[in-house]
Amino acid sequence: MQAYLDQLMQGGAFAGVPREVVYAIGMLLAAFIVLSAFVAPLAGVTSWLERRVWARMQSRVGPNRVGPQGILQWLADGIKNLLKEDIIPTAADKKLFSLAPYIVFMGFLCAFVVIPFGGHLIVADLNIGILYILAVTSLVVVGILMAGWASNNKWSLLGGMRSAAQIVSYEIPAGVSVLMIVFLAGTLSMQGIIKGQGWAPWDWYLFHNPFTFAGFFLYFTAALAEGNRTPFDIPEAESELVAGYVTEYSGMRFLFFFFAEWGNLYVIGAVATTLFLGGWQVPPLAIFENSPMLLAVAQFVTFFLKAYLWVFVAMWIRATLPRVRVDQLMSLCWKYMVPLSFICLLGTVAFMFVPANGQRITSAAMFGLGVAITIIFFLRVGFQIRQAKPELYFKPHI
Amino acid sequence: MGVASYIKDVTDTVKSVFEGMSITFSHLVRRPMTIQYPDKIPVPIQETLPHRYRGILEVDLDICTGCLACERVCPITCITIGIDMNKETKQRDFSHFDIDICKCMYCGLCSEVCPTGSIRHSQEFEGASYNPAGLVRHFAPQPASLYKPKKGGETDPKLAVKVDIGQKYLDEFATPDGGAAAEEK
Amino acid sequence: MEPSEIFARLEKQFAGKVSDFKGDVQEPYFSVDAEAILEICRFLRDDAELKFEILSDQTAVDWPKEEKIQVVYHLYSYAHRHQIVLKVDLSRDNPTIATAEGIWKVANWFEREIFDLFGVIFEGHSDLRRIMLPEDWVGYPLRKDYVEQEEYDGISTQRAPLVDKLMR
Amino acid sequence: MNETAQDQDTGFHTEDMTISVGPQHPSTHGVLRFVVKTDGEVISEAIPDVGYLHRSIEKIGEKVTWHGYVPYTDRADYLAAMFANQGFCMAAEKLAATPVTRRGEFCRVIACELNRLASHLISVGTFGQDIGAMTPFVHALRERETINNLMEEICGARLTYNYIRIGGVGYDILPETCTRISEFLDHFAPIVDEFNRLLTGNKIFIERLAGIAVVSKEDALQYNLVGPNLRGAGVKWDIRRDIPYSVYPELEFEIPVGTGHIGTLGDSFDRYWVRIRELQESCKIVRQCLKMLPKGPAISKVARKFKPAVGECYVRVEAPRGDMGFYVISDGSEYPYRVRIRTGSYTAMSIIDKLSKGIMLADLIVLIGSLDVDAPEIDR
Repeated sequence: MQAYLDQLMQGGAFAGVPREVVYAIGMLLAAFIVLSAFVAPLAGVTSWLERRVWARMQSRVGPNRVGPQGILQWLADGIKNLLKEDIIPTAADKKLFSLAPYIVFMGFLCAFVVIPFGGHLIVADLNIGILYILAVTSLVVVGILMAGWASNNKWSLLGGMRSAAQIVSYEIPAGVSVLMIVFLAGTLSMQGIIKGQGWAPWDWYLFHNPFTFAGFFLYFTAALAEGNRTPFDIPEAESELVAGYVTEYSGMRFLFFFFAEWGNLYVIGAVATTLFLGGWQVPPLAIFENSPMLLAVAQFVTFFLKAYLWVFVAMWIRATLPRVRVDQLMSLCWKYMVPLSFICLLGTVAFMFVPANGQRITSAAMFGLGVAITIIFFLRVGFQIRQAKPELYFKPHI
Repeated sequence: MGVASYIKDVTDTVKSVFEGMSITFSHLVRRPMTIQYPDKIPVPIQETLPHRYRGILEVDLDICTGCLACERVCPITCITIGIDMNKETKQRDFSHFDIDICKCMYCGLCSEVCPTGSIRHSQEFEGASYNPAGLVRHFAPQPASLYKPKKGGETDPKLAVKVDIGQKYLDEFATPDGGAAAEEK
Repeated sequence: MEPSEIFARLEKQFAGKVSDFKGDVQEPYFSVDAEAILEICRFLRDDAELKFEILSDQTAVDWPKEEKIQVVYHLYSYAHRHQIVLKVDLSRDNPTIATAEGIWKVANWFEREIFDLFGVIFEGHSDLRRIMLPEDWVGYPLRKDYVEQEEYDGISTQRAPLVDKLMR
Repeated sequence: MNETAQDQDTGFHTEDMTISVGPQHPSTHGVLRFVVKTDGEVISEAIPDVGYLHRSIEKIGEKVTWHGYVPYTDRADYLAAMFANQGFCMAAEKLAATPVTRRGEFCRVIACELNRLASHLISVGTFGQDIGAMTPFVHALRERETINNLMEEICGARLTYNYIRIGGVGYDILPETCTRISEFLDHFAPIVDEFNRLLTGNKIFIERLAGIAVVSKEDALQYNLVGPNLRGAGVKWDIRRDIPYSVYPELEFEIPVGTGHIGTLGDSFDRYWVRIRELQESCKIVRQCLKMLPKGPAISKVARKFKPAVGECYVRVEAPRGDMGFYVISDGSEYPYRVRIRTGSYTAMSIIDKLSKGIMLADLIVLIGSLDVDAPEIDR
C-alpha cells in the first residue's frame, strides 16, 4: 500500500501535498474500500447463508424472497435497521452506550489488516501478525462489557459480565493452540506461517502430528467461544438473558454488533486456515507461472473457500448444539481445554525432535485419519437418512 | 475426578457432537417441510383443507327455516336472528341475521344443530379487518322470507341445489357418525 | 378402605366434629367442623390405615341460599388407593378457616386461589395474597352474587356488543 | 440485601439483584412471571407471579349450558384441549348417567393420545429451545404440525377441538383418516429415535439437565405433583392405569418412571425422559386403538337440553401435564352450578419457589421447561 503510494508520488502525483497526508488519505480510502466492498457484503451474505443453512437443517426453507434465493436479504435487513428509530434509554450512559458498538466493530475490523488473502494480498504483513490478531480481537470484550454496563439493564449487565469472563478465559486455550503453530513455523508473521506449509494437505500443520490435529479442534472451539457463538453464546443467550448485552440496542447500533459477530466468523475461519490449513497455498501449476494475476485470483479463491468452510461449520454447530451453562463453560475451559491444549503444546514440542522421515510418515498417517473421519462421517449421514425412513416422510394435505 | 471419567467425558462429548452434526447435515439434503404461503402452491389453500375444517361461518339464507336453533345453542351468543311479521304478505321475514365473527370461537355447535345445513363452516379463514365492526357478517341485508321445507322434496330447481348442498354438508360434517353409520347400512 | 369405614373411624376419633356422611353419591363426603379441620386433616394424613398423603384438590363452593361458603377438600391416598371428600361450611359474611398449608404444602396455592376468588380467609397462611387477579381488584368473582366492577384503572371492563341484543 | 460472611471479610458491600423474569421473556412459555432475587448468577429466590392469562373459565362454566361449556374447556389448556374436553364430558356423563358408545370411547382415546403426542412434542421441543438447541425444537414442531393436520381431518380444528361431546365424540373417525394416522405413526417412530440421537444423547444437554432441580418423592407428594413430573420423581402413578377410565384397561402400555440413570432420581432429565418415553407409549396406544376400533355409532343419544340430576362429582383424567380434575356440581338446571378445574401445572408452578433456591439463572429456565408448566393451564 505504502509502496504503491510512494510510486505514485514519484510519478508526480499529489504535488505539494505532505507525504503523511497522502498516506493517511490513502489508508482511509483503502479501509473504506475494504469495508464496503468486502467486509460488509461478507458479513451480510454470511447472515443470509446462516439463516438458509439453519433453515434447511430444520426442515424449513429460510429467507428466499429478496433477490435470487433471497441473497439480498441482508441488504433489506440493513436498510430496515438504518431506518429504524435509534433509541437510547434515558437511564443509560449515553456516551458509552453509543460508543460500545463501534469498539466491538473496530475490534473485529482491525483483524482484517493482517489476514493474508493471497501471496501479496495483505494490508500489512506484520512480523507479529498472529499476536496482533489475538490482541485486537480481545478489544471486542471491552466493547461488550461497555455495552452491558452502559445499557443500565440487568440482563445487559449479566450478559456483559458473562462475556468478559468467557472471552478472557478462552484466550488461553486459543493462545496456546496458536503457540503450537508458532513453534512449528518459527515465526509470528501470518505469511511466514503459511509459507511454512505446503499446498498439499499432508504438508499442512493440521496433519503435521496428532497434537496439532487435536490442537486445531481446540483452537476452533476456543475461537467459537471468543466469537460468542453457540454452544458458547451465553452472553446473549436469548432464552435466558432475553438478548444479553444487546437487549437495549436497536436499529443500526444493534446491527453493528451482529455485523461484528458474522464478520468475526470469517476472521475465525481465516485464522484457522492460515495456521492449520495451508492458507492460500495453491499447487504449482504451469499456468500460474506466467500470470501473476491468475495466481493471485487462485490464491484468493483457495483461501476464501477454506476459510468459508469453517464459517459453514460454525453455522452448522450452531444449528446442532444446545448451549452450555456459564459455570460449565468455565469448567470446560479450565478443566478440559487448558490442560489439553498444554498437552498438545508439549507433544508438538516433543514431536519437533522426531526425524524428518518420521514426521513425513506421521503426516501421511494423520492425513489418512482425516480422510477416514470424513468418510465415516458421510457414512453416518447416510445412516441417518436411511434411519429416518424418507419413504415414509409424511406429506401434509398439500 | 478419575482419569477414566475424564477421558469418558471427552469422548462422550466428541461422539455426541459427531452424531448430532451428522443428523443436522443429513437434513441439508432432505426435503424441507414448509411450503411457500400464500403463493407457490398449485391449488388455493382452501381446497387443500379437510372437509370438516371449521372456518368462518356462512349462512345460506335461502334454505334457512328460521328455527333459531343455532342462536340458542351458541355458547358465546355471537349469532343474532331477528324475525318480523311482514304485514303485506302475512308471512314471517328475517329482519336481520348477524354473526359476530369477532366473538365466534368456531366450535361448530351451530352448524350441527341446523336442520337444513343452512349455517355452515366455510373453508375460509382469513378474516382480517381494520375494525371490529367489519367482522360482523350481515346475512340478511334486506328482509328475506323464511324457507319452508316441502314434503316430498324440493321442487324449485334453484332451491333444490341448495338443499342438496346443505344436506350433503349435514351428512358429511355435522352428523357425528361421519357417514360410518350409513356405510353399515 | 371404604368411605363409610373411614367415616366410622373418624367418628370414633373425633366424636361430634364430623357429621353428615353421604355414602350413596359419586364421591362420598362428610362435613367437618371448621375448628377441627386441622387435627382431622393431620390425622387423615398420618394414620397408617388412612394415609391420605395427597391433597388432590381444594376448592370452595358458594351457596347463597344456605348462607354458606363450602370449602371442599379432595383427599387421595396413593398407598391405599382410596379417596374421601371433606366439606367445611363457613358463614358467607366472615369465612375464616385455619390453613392446611402445614399438612400439605400444595394447600398454599390452592388456598391463595380460594382467597382470591371466594374471599375465604385462611388463618396462619404464610402468603395470603391474590393470585389470579390484580392486587387492587374489588370483589370475589366466584361468589354467586358477584357483580363486576365497571372499570379497572380507567379501562372499561365491558365491550359494547357489535350485534344487537338477543331477542328471545 | 444479603450480607454474607464474605462481605465482612473483603469489606465489599454486595446486594442481591432483583430481576423480573417475564411476563415477556422468551422462555416463560406463555405469560408467566418470576420475581428473581439473584446473587450474581445464583438465584436466592424466585417468586412465581401468575394470573396474566386468567380468563375466568370456572365462572363462565356457571353461565353457559352443559353442551356449550365443552368448547370453553378447550381453552383451559390449549396445548392439550382434548383432555379438558374429556374430563368435563366424563363428569357430565357421570352426573347424568349417560352411556358412552364403544366406538366413541375408542375415538376419544385415539384423539387424546394424538393430542398427548402433540403436547409432549411441544414440551420437549421448547425445552430444547430453552437450552439453546433450536433444531430439535423445529423438528418437534414439524411433527406436531402433522398431528395438527390429522386433528383437522378428525374434527376440523387444529387446537381447540371441541371434539369430545357428552355421550361420545362429535365426529366419527373416517377410515381414510385411520389410514393416515397409522401412516403417521410409522413415520413418527424413527423420528423419535432421531430426536433422541440429536438432543437426548447430547453431552451438553445431559450436563445441563442431570442433577438439576431434584424433586424428591416426599416433595412430589407434598406439592401434589402429577403426571410426568410425579413419575419422574419415581412414583409409578398414572390415572389411566390406577383409576382406570374409558377403555384404557383394555389397552396394553407401559408407564415410564424416572430411574435416575443419569444424575439423580427426580431431576430434570428424569422428567424429560419420562415424556420422551410417553411419546412412544402413546404411539403404541393409538396403534392398538386403530386395530380394535369397533363399528357402531360414535355418540349416544343425548338430549339437547341436557339436565343432569342434582349432585356432584370429581373426575380425573391423565392429561399430558398430569391429573386434570373436574369437580362439577349440578343443581339440576340447564347450567352447571359450579365447575372447578384442577390442573397439573398449577401445583407444579407452586413448587418452583422451593426448587429455585440456590440454582443458577440458566437452571431456572431448565426448571420451568422440565416441569412443563403451561400458562393457560395455571391461570385458567
